[in-house]
Amino acid sequence: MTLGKDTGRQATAAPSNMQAGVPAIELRGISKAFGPVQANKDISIRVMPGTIHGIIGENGAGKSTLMSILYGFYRADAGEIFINGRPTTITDSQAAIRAGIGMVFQHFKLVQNFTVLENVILGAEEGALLRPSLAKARKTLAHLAEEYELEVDPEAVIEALSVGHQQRVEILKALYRQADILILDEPTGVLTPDEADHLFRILRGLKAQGKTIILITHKLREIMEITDRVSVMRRGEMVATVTTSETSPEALAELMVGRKVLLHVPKATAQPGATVLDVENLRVTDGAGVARLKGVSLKIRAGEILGIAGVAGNGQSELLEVLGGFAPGKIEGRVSLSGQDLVLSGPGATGETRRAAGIAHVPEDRHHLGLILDFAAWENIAFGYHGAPDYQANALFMDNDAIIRDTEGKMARFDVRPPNPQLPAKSFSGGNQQKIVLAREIERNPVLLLVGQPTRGVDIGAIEFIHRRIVELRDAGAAILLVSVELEEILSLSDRIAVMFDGQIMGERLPDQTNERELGLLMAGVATEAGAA
Amino acid sequence: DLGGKFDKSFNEAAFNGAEKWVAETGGSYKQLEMQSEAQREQALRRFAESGANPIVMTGFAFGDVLNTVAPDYPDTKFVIIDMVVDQPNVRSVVFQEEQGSYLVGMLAAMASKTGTVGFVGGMDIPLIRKFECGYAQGVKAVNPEAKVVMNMTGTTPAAWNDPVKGSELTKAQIAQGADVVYAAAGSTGLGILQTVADEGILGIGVDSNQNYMHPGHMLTSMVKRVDLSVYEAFKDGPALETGLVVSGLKDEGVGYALDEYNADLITPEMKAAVDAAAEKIKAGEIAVHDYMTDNTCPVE
Amino acid sequence: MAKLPTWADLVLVPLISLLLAAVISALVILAIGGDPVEAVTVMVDGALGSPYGWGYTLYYTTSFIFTGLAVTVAYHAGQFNIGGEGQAQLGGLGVALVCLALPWPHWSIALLAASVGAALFGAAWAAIPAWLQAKRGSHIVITTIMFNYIGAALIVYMLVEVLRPIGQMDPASARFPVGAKLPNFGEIPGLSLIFSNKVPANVSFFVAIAACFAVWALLWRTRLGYEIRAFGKSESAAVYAGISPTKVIMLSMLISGGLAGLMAINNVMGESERLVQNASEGAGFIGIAVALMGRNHPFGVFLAALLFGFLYQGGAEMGLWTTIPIELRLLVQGLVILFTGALDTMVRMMLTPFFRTARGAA
Amino acid sequence: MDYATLIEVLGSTLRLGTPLLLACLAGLFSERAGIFDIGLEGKMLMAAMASGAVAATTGSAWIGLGAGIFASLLFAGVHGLASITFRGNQLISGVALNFVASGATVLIAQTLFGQGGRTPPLSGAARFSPIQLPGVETLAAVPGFGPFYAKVLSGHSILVYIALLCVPLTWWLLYRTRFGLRLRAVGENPESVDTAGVSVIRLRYTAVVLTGVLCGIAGAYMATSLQAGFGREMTAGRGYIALAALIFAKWRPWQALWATMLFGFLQAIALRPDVIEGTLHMKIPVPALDALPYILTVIVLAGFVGRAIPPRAGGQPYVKER
Ligand SMILES: Nc1ncnc2c1ncn2[C@@H]1O[C@H](COP(=O)(O)OP(=O)(O)OP(=O)(O)O)[C@@H](O)[C@H]1O
Ligand SMILES: Nc1ncnc2c1ncn2[C@@H]1O[C@H](COP(=O)(O)OP(=O)(O)OP(=O)(O)O)[C@@H](O)[C@H]1O
Ligand SMILES: [Mg+2]
Ligand SMILES: [Mg+2]
Repeated sequence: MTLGKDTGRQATAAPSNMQAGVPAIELRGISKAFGPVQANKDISIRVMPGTIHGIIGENGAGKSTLMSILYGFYRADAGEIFINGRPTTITDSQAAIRAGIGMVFQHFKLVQNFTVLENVILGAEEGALLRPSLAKARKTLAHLAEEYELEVDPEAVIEALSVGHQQRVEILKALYRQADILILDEPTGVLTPDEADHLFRILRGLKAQGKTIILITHKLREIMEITDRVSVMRRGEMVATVTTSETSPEALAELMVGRKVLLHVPKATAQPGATVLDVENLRVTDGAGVARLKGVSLKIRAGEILGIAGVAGNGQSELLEVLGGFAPGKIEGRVSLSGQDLVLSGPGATGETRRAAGIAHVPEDRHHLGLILDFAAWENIAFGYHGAPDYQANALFMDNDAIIRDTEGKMARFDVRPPNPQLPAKSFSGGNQQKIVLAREIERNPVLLLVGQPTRGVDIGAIEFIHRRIVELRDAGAAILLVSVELEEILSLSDRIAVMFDGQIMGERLPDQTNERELGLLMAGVATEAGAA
Repeated sequence: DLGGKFDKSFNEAAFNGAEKWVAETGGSYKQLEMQSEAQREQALRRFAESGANPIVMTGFAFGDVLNTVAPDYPDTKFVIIDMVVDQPNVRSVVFQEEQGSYLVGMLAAMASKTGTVGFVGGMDIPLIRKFECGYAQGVKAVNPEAKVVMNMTGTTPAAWNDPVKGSELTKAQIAQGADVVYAAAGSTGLGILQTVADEGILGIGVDSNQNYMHPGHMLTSMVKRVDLSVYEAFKDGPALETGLVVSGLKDEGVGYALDEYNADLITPEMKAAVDAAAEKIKAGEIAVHDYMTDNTCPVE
Repeated sequence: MAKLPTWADLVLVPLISLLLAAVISALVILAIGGDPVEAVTVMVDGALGSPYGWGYTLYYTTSFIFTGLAVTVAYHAGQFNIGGEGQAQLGGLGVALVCLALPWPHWSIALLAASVGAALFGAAWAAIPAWLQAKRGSHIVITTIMFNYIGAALIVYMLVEVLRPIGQMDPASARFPVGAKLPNFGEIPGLSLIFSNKVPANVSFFVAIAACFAVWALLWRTRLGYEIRAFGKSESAAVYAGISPTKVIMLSMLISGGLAGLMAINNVMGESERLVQNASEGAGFIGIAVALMGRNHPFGVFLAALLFGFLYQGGAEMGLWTTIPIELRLLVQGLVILFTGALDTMVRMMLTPFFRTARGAA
Repeated sequence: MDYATLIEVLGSTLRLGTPLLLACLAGLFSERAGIFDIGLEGKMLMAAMASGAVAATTGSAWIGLGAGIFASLLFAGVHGLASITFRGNQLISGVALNFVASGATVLIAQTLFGQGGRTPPLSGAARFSPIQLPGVETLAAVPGFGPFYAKVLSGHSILVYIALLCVPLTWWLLYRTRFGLRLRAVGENPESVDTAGVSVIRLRYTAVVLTGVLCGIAGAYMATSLQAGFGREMTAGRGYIALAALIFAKWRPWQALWATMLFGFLQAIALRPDVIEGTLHMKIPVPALDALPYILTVIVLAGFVGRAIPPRAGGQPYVKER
């Protein structure tokens, strides 16, 4: 099956290889370091042609790095690549494209103000003039659309397309370059369940045409659903490759995390008190006019953890931002804290006023929100609380010594290593960075704590520590709103669970009366009968 | 002044005067060009500090700083050209440019075929108005019907050094019918006279004899013997007499230039008429009004 | 790319950059038939060899401290203020208006009032670009450049049409009243033993030193300084922490503009004692070089300002006593900015292998 | 303002607008590729000096033009090195190069000719002389259009017509060719270009080279056409006005033509306060006219007349690895 003329790439037709049992892709001993971070360590993998091969691993395990090396976007420090049995040096993306590899990145690489057509032909033009290239691409796209359910308006401008459609453009780009090997990096992270289903149909169609597909994800469900074989990565290493039909989600999860899953946080039953947070019919429309929250209502009582589960991008971030006092866009609805209405927009809605009201916030993204990476640890401990009376020497100056002393105490209590207040935040590891944020937000005994992805990119030891601290704060009587994409975390920490989908609360469950399957359905926007119960 | 040493006009004249003195006496002198207004005082003090004597400065813009610097160096003699500074150790040299301008105005009127002549000045200050007024008087003396088109390049010292603007203004004047243009604008004049030559009309230079620049297109130049003043100052040395020196037609401090480059353009009749007028001015029979006495001009 | 030790980053990188600029300048001097050794000798002698030379060097230093601090404050807020030149010019207008307004009884009162005038006018000139950046996202680099030109035009207008005394030809204001005359180094008890009263360095030098301390305290000891630095490092994080972008951009730029404007007490009030056109002579731009060389720290700014003061006075002397044109100063200034501000990665890359071997050997 | 005066002013507009147009298109290539270039001014200045000097020594305007382009390319190369290869701050690099140009031009010209940083006046073949468009004589008589054709369109140097031709050429290159597509893409999202297997670095250097060439022509025009020789600081901020025009034009070629001609017109009438006074019946201070292009630019930047959205990747060096 060929589309258009063959541009003389190295790969020959896939079927012959399939019979010969030559892997479409083979990586041997790939290593890659980013400064101190060893993102890939001596990784080897074989992918047979005409199969869908899954790669799973936690955040930061090195999946994207590995695939970027295969695509020539990064250069490996060591290792070899074989394509269809032939040793291939992939120095840049051009070489990868010639070798028949196409890649759909986690963050799309599209030119926002170009049309679909322009994006598709970029780098694969027919000649020096655009007109013939565009004409050819238009025809080819029509073919592809028919063949693989990949319909997009070729004249549409990218920024006007939905995320799902943008992804299709990325796939089209790869197919237009006659890729036989297609790599998709976390394609469903940004998709609605409908869109994800559609994507999987496309992938099955591609597979049927003999294409080799590598699918990166950390969603076990998807792996089980669509892949033929699956490789597991952990902390830069490839820990196992198994046939999907011969494994189970539990086994994969254990491989992925390197221990028995479902860490049980020792936790007493909640003793909820009075309602602290009361959110009524909250609506947020962002600057581009897209509705992000579509009437969210929820309540949290003192001494209670409400977990919000959901696929990333369904409004959880916006909820945290509104409550944290820094959401852009138009905000409607009512939010009250211990009976006092909060100002939702305008100059009264800032991180400063929220903190004054007793709301602490451990943000989802510690690098872009929670910390100033270039600031010393002590300066980060004051971050957001730099106006606090105990940090002031007098009306004019801050009391830096007092902050440093406070930091030393916090570092000791939270076991931050190394316990050096003068070290810039960027030289701490992820787990220790998170502890600095947590120490700052928890130790002021907030009425309400907002926590987003508390253990993203954090090692196991630190996870346990962080979880324990959150539960302790609950037991001390704080109301806690926990947002996490990790269902296990939600299940083990929460006293109640609300599932968000498309800017709405799909339903509330109690952790001991539900399971991952049911929550997964809710997260996919499918209401279950249990909702009535 | 800010027009730059090689403006082929005012500053170059001063430079030439100094060079002449060097050539004749083998003496040495230091020179400095101003790049900005704020540097004047430092430069002046630096020269005084280094023991230079006398110190000659060209251009009215030194007036104010000289007033403050001169008293600090009572043993140093200063010479300022184009400005009166009333200090015991300062010689002020001013020229009766209206007289020379009157003469070139007459020549312009006589050479003009269209009856319209132009004047492009540098910075819009009374000094340049004085040029213009003398010029206009000369033009009207020959042809009362003649039209004088007048433009100033700007209001700041940058106007001495804007050939592009000079060129554009000249083009505009040509469009209004001018076929002789008098450039009294420092380095800006380079642009003016270049355009004059490009467009095939006649130009009049200023301060130095600029006739050689575009032979055939230079009607004449209104020479102002700044070089002589500088030369004399240097020759007199530290012993020079201070006070006000007014230089005009009488002592040949101003005049019009006639040389091999413009000989073909000045007919004997023209020369006779102008020379006669010059005599009359010297004799006081023709009084050329000096704009700076009352900031008005009798002719438009 | 391996990281350099902090001290190397702070000290070595600017020094190497300076060295590179010096080497290139020396080559240029050779190419134009000059003698680099003679040039340096004349510069050192003219700028540092006599109290007279020091009087000018410190005079320039004073101006450069103000404009360097101005760039520094804005830099910490993540704003690149190229408008120091225009703000300094406007500061001059403020000084002139204040000084000419009253027959000031004593210089100290006049200085106080003129400082307020200078800072206010300078700040006002920074205010519009700052507001446009904060509220409308207009790129502050472009707007401040535009305001330099608009400012220059405004000064011309004021000098030609408003401030020029009747009968005066050059576009300049009248002389300030004697009561507004700042004591120069020759008139300050103690210093007068060294300096003659003909030097332009004046009391505003001490104001500049005070400004260094004030800026240091502001940036590293006050809440506003903390907010400025946090915002400059990460806008998104600053917003999370409740820091208002509008407030930080506005205040940092107003302070920056005020500091640039303040330099007018040195050149306009302290030296020329009247407002002339282009009074700041490019000092606003030199502030960029000074801030970059000084690594955006007030102490570094002080040292860099001293260096540029030397370069300016020495350059003037060089232009006077050698055949090398004074424009060499501009070249050096440009090269320093280029190497410290744009080619710093190159300089670091040059240094890295050195440190690697040094560490490997140890 | 009568028709004859208008014609006169429009002629000036074209002459004064040409260097702005060339510099503006120069900036367009650079910024469309994601490289901010504040150094247009410096490149023009260098080119003006080099072309003035070389035209004076060789007596050929064309060789002068070549020298101008070469000098401008040299500076463009340094800017490229700083902002592409060494990922430095593009704004600072531009500012720095402007200072270097200010100093270097005078130093070199003074060393070569000893005329106070000026190059000797050019005449004859050392300058680009005006050329008459065909049919001027016959058409000049046509009322209305005739004078316009003869006095506004005709009678400029070849460089003016080259500049005008550059507008459709740029448009065509940008929107109709593979190179243009990639250039626009690299300024919006360099990753998209990189992952498509096209070298970001090569594209950006190409853009910087085009910028150098156009600035070179602009500078040469100043010294060998508009003027007869180089004078210190002769570009007088035109590089910045071109930058302003580029924003005004929202980074598009045809709009760049109109914007630069508007600014050229403002410069032309600023030369003629008498005309303005006659037309508006009030005196407008010349400084106000001088400041007008800058004020207009600020208004545009403020987004009061439509938003000016620069290329998205503008000013950021392309770094693959965090
Ligand atoms: N360009 C880069 N520069 C520096 N470090 C990087 C870079 N890209 C990735 N890393 C680091 O390399 C490690 C592996 O990252 P990678 O993106 O490959 O992980 P991942 O498995 O794809 O994670 P995720 O599920 O979050 O996408 C992480 O520690 C990350 O911080
Ligand atoms: N995106 C990033 N930007 C800057 N530095 C980073 C980034 N990601 C990781 N680092 C730094 O790289 C180093 C390793 O980070 P990483 O999060 O992988 O640590 P870790 O080994 O997982 O530690 P921990 O077990 O505490 O999570 C740390 O110094 C960290 O600060
Ligand atoms: Mg990834
Ligand atoms: Mg980690």
